[in-house]
Amino acid sequence: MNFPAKTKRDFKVVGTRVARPDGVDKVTGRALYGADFSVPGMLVGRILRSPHAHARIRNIDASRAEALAGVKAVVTAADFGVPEDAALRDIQDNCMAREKALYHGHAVAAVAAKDAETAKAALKLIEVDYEVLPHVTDVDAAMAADAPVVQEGRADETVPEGSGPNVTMYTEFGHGDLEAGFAKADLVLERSFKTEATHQGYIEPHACLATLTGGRGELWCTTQGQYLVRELCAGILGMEASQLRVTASEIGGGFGGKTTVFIEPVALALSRKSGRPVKIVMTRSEIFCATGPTISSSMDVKIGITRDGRITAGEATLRYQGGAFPCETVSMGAQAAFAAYDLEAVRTYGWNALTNRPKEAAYRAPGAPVSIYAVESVVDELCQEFGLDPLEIRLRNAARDGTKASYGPTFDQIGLVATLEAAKAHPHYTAPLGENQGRGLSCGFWFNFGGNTCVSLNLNNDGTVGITEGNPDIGGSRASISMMAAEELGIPYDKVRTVITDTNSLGHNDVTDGSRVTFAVGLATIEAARAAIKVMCARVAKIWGIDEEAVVWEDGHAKPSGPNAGDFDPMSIEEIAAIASETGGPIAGHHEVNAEGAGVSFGVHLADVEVDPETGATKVVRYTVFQDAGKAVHPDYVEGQMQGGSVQGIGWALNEEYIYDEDGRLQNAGFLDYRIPVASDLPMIEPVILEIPNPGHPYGVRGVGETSIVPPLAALSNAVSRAAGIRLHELPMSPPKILKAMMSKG
Amino acid sequence: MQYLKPQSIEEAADILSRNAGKARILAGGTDLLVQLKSGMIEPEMIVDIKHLDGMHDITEEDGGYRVGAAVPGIKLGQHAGVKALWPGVVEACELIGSTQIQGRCTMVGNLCNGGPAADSVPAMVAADATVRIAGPNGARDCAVFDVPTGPGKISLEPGEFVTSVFLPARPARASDAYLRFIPRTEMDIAVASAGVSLELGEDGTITAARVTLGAVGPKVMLVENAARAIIGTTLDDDAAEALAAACRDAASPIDDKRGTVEFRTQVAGVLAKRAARIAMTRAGEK
Amino acid sequence: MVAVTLWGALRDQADGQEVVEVEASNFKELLDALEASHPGLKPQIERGVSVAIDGRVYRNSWFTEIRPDSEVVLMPYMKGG
Amino acid sequence: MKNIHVSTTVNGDELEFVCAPGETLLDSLRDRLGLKGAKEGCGTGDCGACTVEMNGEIVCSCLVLGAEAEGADLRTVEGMATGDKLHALQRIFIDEAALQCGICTPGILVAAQTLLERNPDPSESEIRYWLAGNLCRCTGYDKIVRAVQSAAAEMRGA
Repeated sequence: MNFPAKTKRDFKVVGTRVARPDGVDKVTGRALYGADFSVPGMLVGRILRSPHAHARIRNIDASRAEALAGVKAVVTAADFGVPEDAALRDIQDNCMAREKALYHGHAVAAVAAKDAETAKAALKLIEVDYEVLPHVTDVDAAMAADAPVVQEGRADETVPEGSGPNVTMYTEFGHGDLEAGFAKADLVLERSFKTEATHQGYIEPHACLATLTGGRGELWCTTQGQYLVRELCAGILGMEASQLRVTASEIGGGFGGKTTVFIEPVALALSRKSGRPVKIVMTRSEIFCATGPTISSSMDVKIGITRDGRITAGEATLRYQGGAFPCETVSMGAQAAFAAYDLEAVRTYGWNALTNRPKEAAYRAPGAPVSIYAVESVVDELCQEFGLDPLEIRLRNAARDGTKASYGPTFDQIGLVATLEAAKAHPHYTAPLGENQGRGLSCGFWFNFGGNTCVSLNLNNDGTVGITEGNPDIGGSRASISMMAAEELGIPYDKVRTVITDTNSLGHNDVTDGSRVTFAVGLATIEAARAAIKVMCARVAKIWGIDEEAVVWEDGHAKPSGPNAGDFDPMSIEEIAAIASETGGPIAGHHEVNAEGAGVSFGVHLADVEVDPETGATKVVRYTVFQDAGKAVHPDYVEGQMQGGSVQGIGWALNEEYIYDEDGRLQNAGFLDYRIPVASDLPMIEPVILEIPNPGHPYGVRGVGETSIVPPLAALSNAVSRAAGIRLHELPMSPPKILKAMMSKG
Repeated sequence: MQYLKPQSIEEAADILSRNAGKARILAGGTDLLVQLKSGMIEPEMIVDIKHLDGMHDITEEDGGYRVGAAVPGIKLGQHAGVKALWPGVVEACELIGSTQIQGRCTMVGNLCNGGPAADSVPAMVAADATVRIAGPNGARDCAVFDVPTGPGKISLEPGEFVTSVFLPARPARASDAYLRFIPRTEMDIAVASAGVSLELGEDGTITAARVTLGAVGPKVMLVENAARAIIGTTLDDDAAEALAAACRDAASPIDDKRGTVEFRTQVAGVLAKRAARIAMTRAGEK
Repeated sequence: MVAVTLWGALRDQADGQEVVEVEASNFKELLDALEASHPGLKPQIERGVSVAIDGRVYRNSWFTEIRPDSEVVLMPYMKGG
Repeated sequence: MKNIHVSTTVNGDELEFVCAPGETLLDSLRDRLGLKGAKEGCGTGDCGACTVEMNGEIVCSCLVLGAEAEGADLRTVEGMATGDKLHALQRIFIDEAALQCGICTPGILVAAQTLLERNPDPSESEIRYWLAGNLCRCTGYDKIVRAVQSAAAEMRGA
């Protein structure tokens, strides 16, 4: 689809900063999140988790737990079937360990009891006979030929013979003659990097309330996609989709982490067994141990540059681990690594290895932050070696319209150069720095997706409009959807109300992920509005006794298309709605689409940091984000995505990490020691939105949600390097690492 | 589990001594509830002492201040008198947790939890503070330094509990300071910390000092060599460096998720040096 | 005929070729033709592939038109956060 | 003794409830009194989503026993608006997009309300440190800090 004509229109509603429709509920405490819903007769579900990183489950004896007064059901893997589909089987096995506990915190059994105290007591009565096995949590160790085997036989056909037993996939991207490219360089740098796993860190715990009796199920849960939850749960429990209705609660953050299931199938199984509604709410410690953090990595990057700053070739080898189940995130990391550059010769190689860690879930631009961090660090180091301006060098080598992307296709309209130019022109770039301060720069990239979307738009009798859509609103999307409907219909924003519905009320909607909602749901909303407009114009044509084509829609009114069409007073949407019954019945529009053509997005971040020379503590003192957002439908929420993603990236760069001990147990499963940034850690995050229209959307919208987490990792590493005179090649750059590097430099 | 609200200190001591190991004191509750929730402790009774006489009071005594066991951090910070006399103790207490935690947490709880990284403890030890302990045999006083004995361990006998902290009087030109290192700016447990209390003579040289370290050993450390390094000096660069070196020598930390031996040792010296400078400035301004 | 660029790891499954030519006028025909001419690609196609047509990425829409002169690049099926 | 009877004041209303001895105030508010505005994000006092005001000080209600509410004066997010009229903080949080997912919002609003009652003109740094115990993962705090500043200015009549 192409919508060139519409992208330059004058918008009336789109681009304004209206109040979000769910705002009042959320500031008064009325909004209902996952844990806020209860029903009479509800039981409390609790999950028993493996204390071991890797252990064969010889036997589970739950008889004493079942005998405890108040316990209504106990389930283990034996209460589930074995799905044929490997991906579904992995998701189920991650929810409840089958033969082996594959990581510390892996679920092995669950109970439903009359209250939390009883459930807790029951868990202690379940006897699990474990045979503890050797484990591996580090990605390099897991790649080795003699590593403890996490799962047998999970390598796909891409894995070369002779690879270690935990390697599940290999991939490779790129073009051109690397050898010739490196030969042209005046300097070739090769560096190795390591990054630790991070967690999305949403503040709302996973929570669900399940009822499954008589073969019919009702599930209330916090999720980024109720349709996916239905599909996965129905598959795992052997139900037909029609028999399970899933309603998404308000969602307290997801960032990719709520795009799968962890507790929902367990709650349904407990309900099926007990015949009662079952509520499960995860504790924070369970969330860290047993939901889906992102990958950890080990990477080698080699880049060649001429003395005057032309990058001649780039090569990267990425080794990711995504936990105890096969994970393909490295493939996205490998495609994204060099996306910001126009290169004659480029190659990326990606490997994934199994480890005794929880199954990775998506986290904002999955795979891209770490590979781009490694590339942007080496580019910066090359600039330092030759005394080149890091922004000029990026401009000089930037991917632009017509560049053959490092992952294959040729870019059409992209905004990287414009974004870099905006950074160059911004006062931040030339502002003076204080003592012990340094400035870092990094580019970032994300693909953005579209996907399956349904929107239903109904005209009410008073001329107001109701919209039903199926994507949980994480960051204000109900507002942007209402805005696009109002824009298209030519009516005020407050005449439109958007609700997010359950799985029974619309066709399949893909998950709220991949920065897709404003793009894809917006597109479907605009099409649904156009469908309704068509109906309204047809009704008016009948009233006026003229052809449908002779009626046009403008500013919320049907009008004759010109003098030849006849002399009629325009009819407003209210007037048309009021007589809908008389003119043929209720008026609605709907649209169902697999939206494609989301349009990639680039960002450039500038970070100033100050490093304490005696302690290695890093303070971010100034931060500016430049990002191509396409048309910014609601600028406040576009800025919010840019600021929020940046701060997640800052946390990743400085302090967030999964810390496992020698026994493979997670040491920091709480917000005390998994250190996400707090308000006092940060300066204001200045957002600069660039609006380079996406030709694939009627209003030029691009996804904006993910790109912003990508650049902070290298921007901060590059800034620290310039502030402290040392370069780290690992994340997070926690103070002990920085101080050690400074001290060994002397 | 039972929730008990004894009506007197004697009754509380009686409950505690009859239920040794089964009863836990609730004052601020910020550690107790976390331990309860995680299943780390499973007491049969919780003994709430907040409402007992004097628990919420800050009173002048012999030129110093007696601070009740249930006085939360935020109240200490609002007390102009304590703040003027022992600013380092107050700033240490105010570093315990967030604003929300400040509304509940107490110095006594911080001390009796036995954590080697407790923020208020090095500052109290630098201040040579004492605690008053109630027990089945009546009250006794004890130096704060002697309360913790190791990680999670304290010297109190069964049935005993702390009812107040006493911060002593001090001469005119004297002050204190406390600094800790955390990776973020708030919300973390100290990776290393240092308290310094000092007194200045007429000529501006240091006549007395106490230097303490936290989070670099199984319990708070009183580093006498560090104090010696600055007594008789004006805290010139050499003296400050000697103080830092003495602290590094004394530190015997462990490697864990919060920091390395190397980092903690180095930073303990840096913090002691910086805290000494702050205390020096404060004392000089008096 | 459409020239389809394969990503590196697929080349081993397609006799080492970087670009393969197949007869196809849309995404579905492309997949079918690739499976028929290079059976080694089947496992990856089953796991999921996207296709970039003239620079724009399509995740799975079968009837997306491909013109003979289109730039066609195969990509792994991707997910976001 | 099994459950404990508690008489307390919540948002100006005298209320009574019964709670278990080890039950947190957060659970009592949510499950006994039906006030679900305070959220449990961590249960260990590290996230601030459960923030309420108790006798004039903000606390993490997950670190207070329900039994301790006896005789206390509590304020929660549900008490901030007057009838249909939102508190300035609430209104400005919506107008300035200071929330995305909204799960941290009730705790932040309660904490900010107490701050502004005590300090009508806090600096950016004072706001950031006061709110350091309220984790937000969506916004990067920028718009939250600005909204508190705007509300402070409006409340001062500036």
